Amino acid sequence: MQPIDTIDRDIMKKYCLDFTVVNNEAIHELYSLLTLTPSDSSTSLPDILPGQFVQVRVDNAETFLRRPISVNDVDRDNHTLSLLVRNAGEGSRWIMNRRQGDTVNLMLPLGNGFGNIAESDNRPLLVGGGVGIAPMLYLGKCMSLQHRVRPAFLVGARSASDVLQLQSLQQWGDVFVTTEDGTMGEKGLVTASSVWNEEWTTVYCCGPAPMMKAIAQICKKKSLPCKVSLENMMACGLGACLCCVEKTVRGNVCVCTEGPVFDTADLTW
Amino acid sequence: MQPIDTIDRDIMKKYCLDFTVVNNEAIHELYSLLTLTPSDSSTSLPDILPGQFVQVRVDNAETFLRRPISVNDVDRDNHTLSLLVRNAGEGSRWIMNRRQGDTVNLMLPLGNGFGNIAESDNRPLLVGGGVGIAPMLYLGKCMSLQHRVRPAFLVGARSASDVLQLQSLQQWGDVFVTTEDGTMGEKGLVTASSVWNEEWTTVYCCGPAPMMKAIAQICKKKSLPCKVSLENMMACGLGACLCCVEKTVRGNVCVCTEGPVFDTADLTW
Amino acid sequence: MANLEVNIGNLQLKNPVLTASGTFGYGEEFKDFISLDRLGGFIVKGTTLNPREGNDYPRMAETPAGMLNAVGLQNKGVDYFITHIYPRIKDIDTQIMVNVSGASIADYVAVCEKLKVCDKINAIEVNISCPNVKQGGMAFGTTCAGAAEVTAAVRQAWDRTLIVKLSPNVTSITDIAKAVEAEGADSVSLINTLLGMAIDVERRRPMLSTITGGLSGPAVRPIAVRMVWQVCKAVNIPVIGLGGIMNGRDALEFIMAGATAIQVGTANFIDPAVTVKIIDEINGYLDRNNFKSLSEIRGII
Amino acid sequence: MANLEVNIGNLQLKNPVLTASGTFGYGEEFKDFISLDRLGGFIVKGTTLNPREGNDYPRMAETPAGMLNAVGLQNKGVDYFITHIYPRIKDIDTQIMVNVSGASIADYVAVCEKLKVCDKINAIEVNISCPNVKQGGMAFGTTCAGAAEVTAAVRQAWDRTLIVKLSPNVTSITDIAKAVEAEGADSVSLINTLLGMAIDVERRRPMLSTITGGLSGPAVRPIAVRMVWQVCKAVNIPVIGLGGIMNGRDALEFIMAGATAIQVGTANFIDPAVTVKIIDEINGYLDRNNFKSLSEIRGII
Repeated sequence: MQPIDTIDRDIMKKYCLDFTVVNNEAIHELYSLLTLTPSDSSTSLPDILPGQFVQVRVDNAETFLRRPISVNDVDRDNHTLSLLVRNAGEGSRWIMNRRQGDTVNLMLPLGNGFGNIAESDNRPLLVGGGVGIAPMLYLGKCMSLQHRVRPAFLVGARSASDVLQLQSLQQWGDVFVTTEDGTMGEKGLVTASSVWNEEWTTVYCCGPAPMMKAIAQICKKKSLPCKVSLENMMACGLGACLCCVEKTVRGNVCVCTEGPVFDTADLTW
Repeated sequence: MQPIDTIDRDIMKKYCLDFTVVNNEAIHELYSLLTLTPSDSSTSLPDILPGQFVQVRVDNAETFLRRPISVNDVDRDNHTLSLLVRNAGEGSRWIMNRRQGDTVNLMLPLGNGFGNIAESDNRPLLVGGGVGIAPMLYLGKCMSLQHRVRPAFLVGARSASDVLQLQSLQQWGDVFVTTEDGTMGEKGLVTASSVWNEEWTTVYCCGPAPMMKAIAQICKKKSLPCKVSLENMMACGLGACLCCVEKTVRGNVCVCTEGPVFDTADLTW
Repeated sequence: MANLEVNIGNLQLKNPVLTASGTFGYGEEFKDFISLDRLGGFIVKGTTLNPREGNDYPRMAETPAGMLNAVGLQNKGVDYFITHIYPRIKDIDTQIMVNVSGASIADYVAVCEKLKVCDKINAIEVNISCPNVKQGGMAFGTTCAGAAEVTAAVRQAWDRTLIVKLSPNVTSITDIAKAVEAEGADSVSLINTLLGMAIDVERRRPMLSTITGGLSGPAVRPIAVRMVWQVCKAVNIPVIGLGGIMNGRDALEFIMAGATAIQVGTANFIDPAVTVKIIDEINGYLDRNNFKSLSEIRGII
Repeated sequence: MANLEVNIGNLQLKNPVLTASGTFGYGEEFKDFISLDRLGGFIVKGTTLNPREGNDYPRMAETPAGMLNAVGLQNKGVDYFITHIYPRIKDIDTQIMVNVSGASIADYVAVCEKLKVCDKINAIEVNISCPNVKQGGMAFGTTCAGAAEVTAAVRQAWDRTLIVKLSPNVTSITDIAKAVEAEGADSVSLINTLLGMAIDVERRRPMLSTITGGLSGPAVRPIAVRMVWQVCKAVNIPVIGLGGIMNGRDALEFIMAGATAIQVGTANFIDPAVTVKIIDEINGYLDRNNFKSLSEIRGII
């Protein structure tokens, strides 16, 4: 595997490929973890950077457009990628209902990803709320394997039963948890966690908009670099339809190509 | 089971019910035989007359309307009905791809059916071309079981491998076959069969329009009563949309309610 | 259990769910699937002065999330309706309305005159938007003058509730709506079907005997919601919204756009019990969100 | 291998498959999926005199078999296109056309004047039908006078191939088509999007920041085919058909309705390689049916 830091994202080729469902695990009543491999065994799994996403084609009566889903993990040895899918409507339900052996068409890799990790970024904090933890697993894994940096994860959930992929995260870094009902870790929202008393070099964040905005505020006060992964509705995922735009200091830009990851300093939050 | 001759079709209640696929057998590259039973075990299988049909609800991106399919057989003891489905497009393909245990919604029973069998009708000929054989199996079965009349079946197909449900038909009557390539039975079209040299009391027919029209002509010459089952495109199946009309001596009538079975004397062929 | 009652002019409906003309026959076709008295009302199919055989087969084509039809107002005429059909349905405890069509103003008026004997028919829907007939129909519905002319004449002949069904095949549906409102219509219903066409590419011929037909189904819903929203802002009479309503959510979309009542059309072909489900889903939504009546959300956009 | 070449005025296309403005970026976005020189041509997105930020997010809503968009002509302006984008794409071996939009006649003319320096741009498509901008756009496209005025002014300023893109939001698209033909347009393309609207019923607010937006996708195809068929019978200039084309069969539907070329729009969002598949499917159909060229089936309905 080519170290991701040596990959120039601007020349990464995009693909539209059929994948076969290797495994589909319902890890929660609302979430499924799908593991997929290219259907054509002679096709190798494209390079994917942490924070990039795929566009999944859906075939049911209610859904017309593809569904963007961020890459949760990549297993080069087994030529698989995994997607953590939340039951958010007809489209995601169709994806969650795929059975082992079914074929799913993906466009990938899409988006900028979290970007290269600076040498100086040796105390990164990866914050995930709900399904927002999805891209953090692969980001943390890459930091740990390719940068010898052991990241810290801050996971926010409603309740202990809603904390996803805890063991997987713990492989790559220390995991701090906050739950709204206090059934695991500290009680409250991620913004109230005691981890904020510690020193961090960069904060990486994905979750509901209010949570990301609150964390952007915290980082601003501490003048900490903060990168957030946005989930604007999109059609094409290629920068052609201009539907998923986000206001930035340099005007409206496409989340699918200029994002989904943004330095909060560039946003008009 | 109530003898079908005692059922007044005009007061037969219609139902919209979920059915479960008990079995789905690909009996030919183009045909599947689905066996279905009401999903709610407390619901009994509605009465169905030979020649009546069901409207199958389809859920895929390409299909919007239900698909009308004639009832191929009814098994009261096992509370199942069977549908012989031909691969004719996205809708029928979706139906053919249902797996055992899948749920399919049906509206039934629809249409008039072949009507009551007269005492005098003791030498009936049941003619089926291609998938047109579907309603003939159940019609012949009812004649045999309820009228002590052993019907004759005339089956037309392109080739021996296209002759469907031969054994099932032979349970209830003598089966005569014509194939276009002569690989089974007499060579040629059903209209060229030697069975036309014999005496018949009524001819029941279902198949491609040209075939039914040709047979209607034969019957006309022999002044034989001839009943045909039409397959006009329809939306509702209830006589509400008025889309499936056929011209008759009494004007345009709905095939879904006044038909699908017509005495050819009533048609403007 | 919120209050679903609505009024169209003097017409009281127990709930806002009606069925669209030509998609629900005379109600009887659906009695095995739903209890008809649960409906706010139903609109029997297009009725003309004289019997009509309608257009030749094929009259229908399936399209993405919709269908084209070219029935051409097949019906046995108003006299047959009054003598044979009306007596069978008049005692159903719901509002029964008749969709009136004609090839000339005189036809429209004559049908209305005859319908007066039906004392259970409290409302008619004047169809000036049928895309599938050569004369009349949409011809009247695509100009303000034509729409006004029909409305004025019918208004003279019919003193019960008068609804005019508008065509979406126009540059400005608000102008047409204002024209019929000015002539005394009690309500407008929209949208009728959009003129469409489909071709059988393998056979290289049109799918419909008439080449063009009327497009309906969820495919047209965004257009219908937009037009209902525009018309509700332009007129002061109650608006009845229709166009691709398949469930309670869709119905609420029209009501939030400003519709007082809605009509369910093509959906009846796919689920014969859909109307009753829609009533229950509207109820569930209002209860779940603690709304006491539809007026709290009507026209909220 | 049938002959797929077609001409739009003096413009020669290697095949009839173009991409619709605003759905294919500047072509580059799709170069990983298809070889751009296989296309008959592509039409770069709506270009205006000055840079435009477009409308606020949300700009998109999924609808049954379609989508609503309200991008509002976001683009960096014609100067940026000429200096930064044109040099990158000008040598692609296909016909590159620019979709020109403006808030005033002077804007349209100014953009055309500037584009003259781009000698590889042999055609422009004048957009008088954008439903998502306050001034100009559709305002010009819904009256014969407005459409004629823009066409006449642009015709003066641009002597290469001039295509005018028509709005379907009108009572008679044939009248508009005849008006632009009379002012010297070399071709008309239709349909642009239908004005639609969708409501988020749970949040009780519009799905789009602009409330209304343009409906595209297979949902509108029957309307588009009908309008193309009508316009082909009404004018003598070549017609470019678009609206919900998802595959070769759909493209052939427009060609049999009379279209000389077709544009693929929304389908590019679902399958980025759909355009070349459509070219191959058209080819396969012609070969299978022993047609030597598209002229044998064009306008067969």
